[in-house]
Amino acid sequence: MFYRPKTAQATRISRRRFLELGGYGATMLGTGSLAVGLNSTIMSTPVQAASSDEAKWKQYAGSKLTFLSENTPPSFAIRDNIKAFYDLTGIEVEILTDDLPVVQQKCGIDLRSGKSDYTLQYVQDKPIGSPFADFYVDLSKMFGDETLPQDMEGYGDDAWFENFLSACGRFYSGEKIIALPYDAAIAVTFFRQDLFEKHTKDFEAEYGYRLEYNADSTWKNVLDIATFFKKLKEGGADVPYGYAQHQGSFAWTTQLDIQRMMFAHGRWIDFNIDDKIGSKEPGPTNWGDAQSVLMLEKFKALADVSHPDNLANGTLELNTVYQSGNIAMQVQYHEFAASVEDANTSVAAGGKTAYAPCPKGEADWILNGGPAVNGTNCGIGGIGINANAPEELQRAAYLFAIWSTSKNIQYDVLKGLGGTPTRKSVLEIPEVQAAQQRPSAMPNALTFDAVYNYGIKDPNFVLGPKIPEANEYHSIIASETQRMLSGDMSPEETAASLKSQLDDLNEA
Amino acid sequence: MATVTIKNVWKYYGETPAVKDLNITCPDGSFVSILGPSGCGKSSTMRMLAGLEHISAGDILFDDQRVNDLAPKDRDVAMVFENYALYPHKTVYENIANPLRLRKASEDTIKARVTGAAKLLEISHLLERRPHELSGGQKQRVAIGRAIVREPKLFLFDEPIAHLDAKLRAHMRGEIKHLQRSLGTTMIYVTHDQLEALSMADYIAVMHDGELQQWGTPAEIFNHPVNAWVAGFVGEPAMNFLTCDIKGQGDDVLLRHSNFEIPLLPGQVRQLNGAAQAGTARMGVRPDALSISMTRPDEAAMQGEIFVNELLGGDMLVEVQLDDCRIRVKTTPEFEGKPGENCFLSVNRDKWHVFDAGDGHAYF
Amino acid sequence: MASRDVVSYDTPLSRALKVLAGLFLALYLVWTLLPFFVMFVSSFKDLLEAFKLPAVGDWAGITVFFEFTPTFKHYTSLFTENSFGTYILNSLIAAGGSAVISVIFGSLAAYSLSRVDFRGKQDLFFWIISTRMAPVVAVMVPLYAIFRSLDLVGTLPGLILAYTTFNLPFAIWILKGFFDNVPFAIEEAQMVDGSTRFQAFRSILPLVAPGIGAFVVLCILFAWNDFLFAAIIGSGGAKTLPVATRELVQPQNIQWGSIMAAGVVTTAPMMLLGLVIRKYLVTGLTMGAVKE
Amino acid sequence: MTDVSPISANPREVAAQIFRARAHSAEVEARPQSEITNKPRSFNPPMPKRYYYYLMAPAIAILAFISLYPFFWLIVMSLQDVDIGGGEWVGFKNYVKLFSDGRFLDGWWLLAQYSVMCLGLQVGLGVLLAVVVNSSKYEKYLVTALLMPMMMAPAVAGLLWLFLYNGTFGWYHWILQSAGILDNASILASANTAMYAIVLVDVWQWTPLITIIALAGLKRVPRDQLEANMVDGASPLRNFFAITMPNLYPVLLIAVLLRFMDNFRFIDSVLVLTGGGPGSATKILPVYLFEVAFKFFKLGRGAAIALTLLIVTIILGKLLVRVFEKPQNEKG
Repeated sequence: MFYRPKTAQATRISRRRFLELGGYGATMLGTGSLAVGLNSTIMSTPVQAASSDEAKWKQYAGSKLTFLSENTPPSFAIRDNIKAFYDLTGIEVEILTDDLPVVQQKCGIDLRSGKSDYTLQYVQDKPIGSPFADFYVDLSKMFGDETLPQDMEGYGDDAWFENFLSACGRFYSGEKIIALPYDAAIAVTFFRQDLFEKHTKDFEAEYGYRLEYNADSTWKNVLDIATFFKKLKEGGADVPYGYAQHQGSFAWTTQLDIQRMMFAHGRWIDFNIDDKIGSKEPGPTNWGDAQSVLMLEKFKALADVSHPDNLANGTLELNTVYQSGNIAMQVQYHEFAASVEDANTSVAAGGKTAYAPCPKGEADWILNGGPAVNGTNCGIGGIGINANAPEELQRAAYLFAIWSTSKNIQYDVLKGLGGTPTRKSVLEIPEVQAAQQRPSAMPNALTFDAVYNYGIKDPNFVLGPKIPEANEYHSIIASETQRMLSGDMSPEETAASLKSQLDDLNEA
Repeated sequence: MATVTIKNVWKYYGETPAVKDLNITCPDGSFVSILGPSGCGKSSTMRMLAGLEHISAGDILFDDQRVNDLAPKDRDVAMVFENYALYPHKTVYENIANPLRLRKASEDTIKARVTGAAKLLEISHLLERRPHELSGGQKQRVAIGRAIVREPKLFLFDEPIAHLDAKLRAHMRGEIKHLQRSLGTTMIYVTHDQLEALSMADYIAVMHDGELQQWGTPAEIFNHPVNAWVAGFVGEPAMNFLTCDIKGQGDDVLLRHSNFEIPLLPGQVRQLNGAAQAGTARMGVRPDALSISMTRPDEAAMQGEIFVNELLGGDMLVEVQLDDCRIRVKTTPEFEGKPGENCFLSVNRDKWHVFDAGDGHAYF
Repeated sequence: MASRDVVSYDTPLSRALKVLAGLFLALYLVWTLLPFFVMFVSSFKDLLEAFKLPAVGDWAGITVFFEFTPTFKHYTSLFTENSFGTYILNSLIAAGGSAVISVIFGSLAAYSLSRVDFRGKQDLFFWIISTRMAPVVAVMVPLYAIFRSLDLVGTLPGLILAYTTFNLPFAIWILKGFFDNVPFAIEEAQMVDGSTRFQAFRSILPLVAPGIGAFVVLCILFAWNDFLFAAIIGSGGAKTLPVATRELVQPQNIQWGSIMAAGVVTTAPMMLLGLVIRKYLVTGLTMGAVKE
Repeated sequence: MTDVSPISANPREVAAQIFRARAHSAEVEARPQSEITNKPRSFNPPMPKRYYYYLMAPAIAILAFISLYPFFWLIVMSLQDVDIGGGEWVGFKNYVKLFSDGRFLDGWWLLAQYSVMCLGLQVGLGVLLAVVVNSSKYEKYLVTALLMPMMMAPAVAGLLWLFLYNGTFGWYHWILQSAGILDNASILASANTAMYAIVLVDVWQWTPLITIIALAGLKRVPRDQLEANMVDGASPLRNFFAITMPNLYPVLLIAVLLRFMDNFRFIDSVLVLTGGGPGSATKILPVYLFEVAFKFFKLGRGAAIALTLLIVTIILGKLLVRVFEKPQNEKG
């Protein structure tokens, strides 16, 4: 602890912390030595552009970094593999994982108070990227820096799946890249093909078409299916409900839930801004127009025939409902496939579940013009670097950022705990190709057709408003929508209330 | 108004008997005092009368009605508690009115009765106050007011004036007695203070260790205690006891002590009835049945040494060392003996008592 | 001498009331204890077993609850896959540290407040107690900002200090009441006997020691059970049990078995402590207003 | 409360024993009882006052640092549009905006509803339970069993009830459904019932507090008052309302105020159970404050909300302290 190597440039050791405490009279606690510092340490060995790759990777050997991430599979998988990074660079990385709301809280606090306890952060596109975009390092300046190692595939839009880099890396300007795609959750439709087959005759007799679900199925079909199952169930049949929404307490998944339907119908979005880049001044919202009112009506109609616990089930709980066999269909983030396909935790495993893109817009329900699309949204988790950190620390962090998003690591993660490749090249690996068919060694891969061939492609892909007030925006949307679903407000009132609150929020 | 009969009543708390086979009959309209030291079972008896304790065995009758299983509210008794038990959140008026309200008396009746009772007790000016604004004596009157407002069959007073100062206590004794006389209601009055019992009651029941020791008028209790315990408990200053030999000498029977030999009166010899001949007995004599002088008045006088003099206002109490025991004598303040001086005591044999040395019962 | 209870007589009404009271008590006990039972049993169930429910209205189907093969894996996973060992230690240090600090400084202050009069004492006293009553969230906002600038966030000393915000005023308030009940005459007598002021103070310690011990335990209880401070101030380096339990709600699967097991681990020690200081609980939980 | 109770009596008794053991007690005992007070007589203090201040100083300093200093910060922040690092002065804008903020006003309204419901149920059930338990032979064991919920961390209690309420596998959900109380949806899933759900958890956890407080109160109802009233002609039921309840009011008032403030203080279980939803059906003010401060990072607005919450709490606290002190004034 007292040995300090000569190469140490800036240290943020617990002793300084200790002295500071002392200065404030807190030393009387006598427990200063217990301080569990989230310290990062930096040590560097300067390198030249001409140095070997190995030397470039090793230039910060002996340093220590902290990465605050969401508790998702990639983070756990990378934590399991962290020794590989240490062997490569000599840098120790502590990976802390938390619930997304907690991560968001901690990042916000760290960034806005000018600290850099967490050098590396999980930049979830809207909850974290939108409000805090200005606090992250512009990575594009490091791309091509010859004193740093670089990924062979590069970092251009081509290297990643469509839209991924923009989603998590570009905020309010096309030039800066603040994060590299690290993790992604893309909405797809999970449905019980076994149950659909079983009831298709009855369904056809009533609705005139087969009980099937595919890329052309529309939100109206979903409404029909949900209505059908609900009726069956209320007639006493032993069937699950047909559908359920994500209207529990996770505000932004609640917002995403309604956004999919809105966007499917004429690509409706909240503000007239560039959806990919966002805007700090989004101006007046589109809520309150006829299209939005109609969508709210339909959303409410769908809720009324959905699982009765709609308003208590967040994304996680919803998946539990599906796993336990209580709904026949859900629009869910593809990464949940692994848990659905696990026979130990799910009754929907073993080929009972099929995966397809999100529902399409119903042509009759489009009032504003525009196409009917398979409106699909996602959460793209980027890895970004805290701009409050000293430059050398930023450079060391960069090493981890490119390593953790490289093709091989992504493949390892996919094999390990599941996860989502963000680099196109990963999908080309033969094992990954094979896993897209049953029986699959990587259950998440079963969704890849829906994810990569439909969901993330334009025109289906919607990101949602990147605005600085994203979090309050989510909260407002969630609570007003839920109030409507509880019957407190009509769709018109809801749309009007959203309009006034959002315009007030953005001071538009 | 009622005759109260307590028949073979027992009270147990768990395994411990508090009242043992008690038999008392209180005549209608009488003022009966239950007297005894704390723990003698007198309060338990009263609480059984009120219905605040179940009766373990035996019967209690009001007139001819067996009340064992009646709740207090159905017994038509009124009780004054040692700590007054006033309702602190109610005014004096409401405190007194409470029993009437609970019996759904009309508002007019209540008003008339409460003001009447208040007038009788001279607390009319206090009616709007709350208990915490009252002095001890005033609280006590309110408690009595609450009892008398209703004209019950039976009054139960549980050491009602024990917490008052001496002067007020003396005053209240008179008042309570007067009150009972004028209302004519049977009253049972529990006290540990023999002076209260002697001065107020028509009859006294002396209790000790859960057992009735003696039942009688105050004069009977004072002059003819049935045993040494009653004799010792009743009377202030307390009776002197001396252990003596009984010795026959011709026709006489002598009470012999190391210090003296005194013959019994002839009637007393008969009362002794030979039972304790030639044995030991306890002689009891009240301090006012002795006289003291500095010169020997006669042969039978006892000789002792003055230990201490206590002046009690109009009387003087002299404690005399008599061989190995001390005896107290009441005399006048004019007595001039000094501690350490020799003195002589003579006893008024009409007023002495002899108790059995074993069970302590009185021969006379 | 008198019976324990005020006398009651048998009437049809009193019999009916007795039956009703027994029924109410039984129902209430079921409602209050059932959650513990479910928690305990569920901590030994596999996920799908925990999901089994009888059909609605099928009261006989209640036996499903007991159809499972007990597994201890949730408990082991708490300590292998999660670092519950560390969290227990964090909880212990944070709660214990703040309790000890609060009671030491609290008893000194309480003793002084009890023994000396000065102008503004009532106001000082009210300020102390209002500190304890302030809504946690309201206090958190500025406290966070301050702790932040002192680098106390995410550290155990930070958490200890945060817990002290509610434990210290609590200790002062309640111990003052305690010292108030120790007659000053004892100390005077000691001093008359020739002891020094400090020795005199020491002489009353045996009188208050059991109480002080109990309030250390109560302070531990309050701190141990805290969630908000631990989530915000302790986030990161000083994760305590309630926060760790909450975080078992994972995005992929809500690990109900582990959550129930963690619930047992978090709750059981406090229940034992609660039993130990049972006598002082009422006094403590009512801020000394009610004594049992 | 006014009586010397066993706990407080304890030190006194021990003290009394010590007295008796001491030979020199004559001087002390000769003093009338009322003079054996807890305070030094004002003349001739046995220790210079400043030593007392020295003893107080550390605690006061710590408290000042963690309570007074933050309080001023809070005021400053509430007048700013503030980031954690600093902010710009905006005067009373934060306050002005609050009164057009429906969520703020709703938050107060919901908090009031929540508190009143919790307290109503807790007091009703708690007193009833205390009466029943008080007349039971097994009082000691019953109280121990009843105390259990209070020992549980509110956040853990929230999780436990989340599990029990779950519409898919929750046993309480099943019981409610089977008993016909709930139709289909989980109790947390409807804006109409979610409030009851969080109230029930609070009731589950904190009714025992009211019970033990009431139990302590019951033990101190003067027996002779009860008996006097019985002799006066009251039935047991009548006696309960006429004597027992009035004697319980002071302790119950304390219990109510304490719980009121705790409902302001603790939102752990609500955060875990509903996070304020569905919609904003359970977004009681502290939950909204938490959201504003730690989700939206509007620390200025958060500070303003926090101050309103603090002011109400302080008023309640004043009331409580007054109740605390009242019995002593009225004594005798």
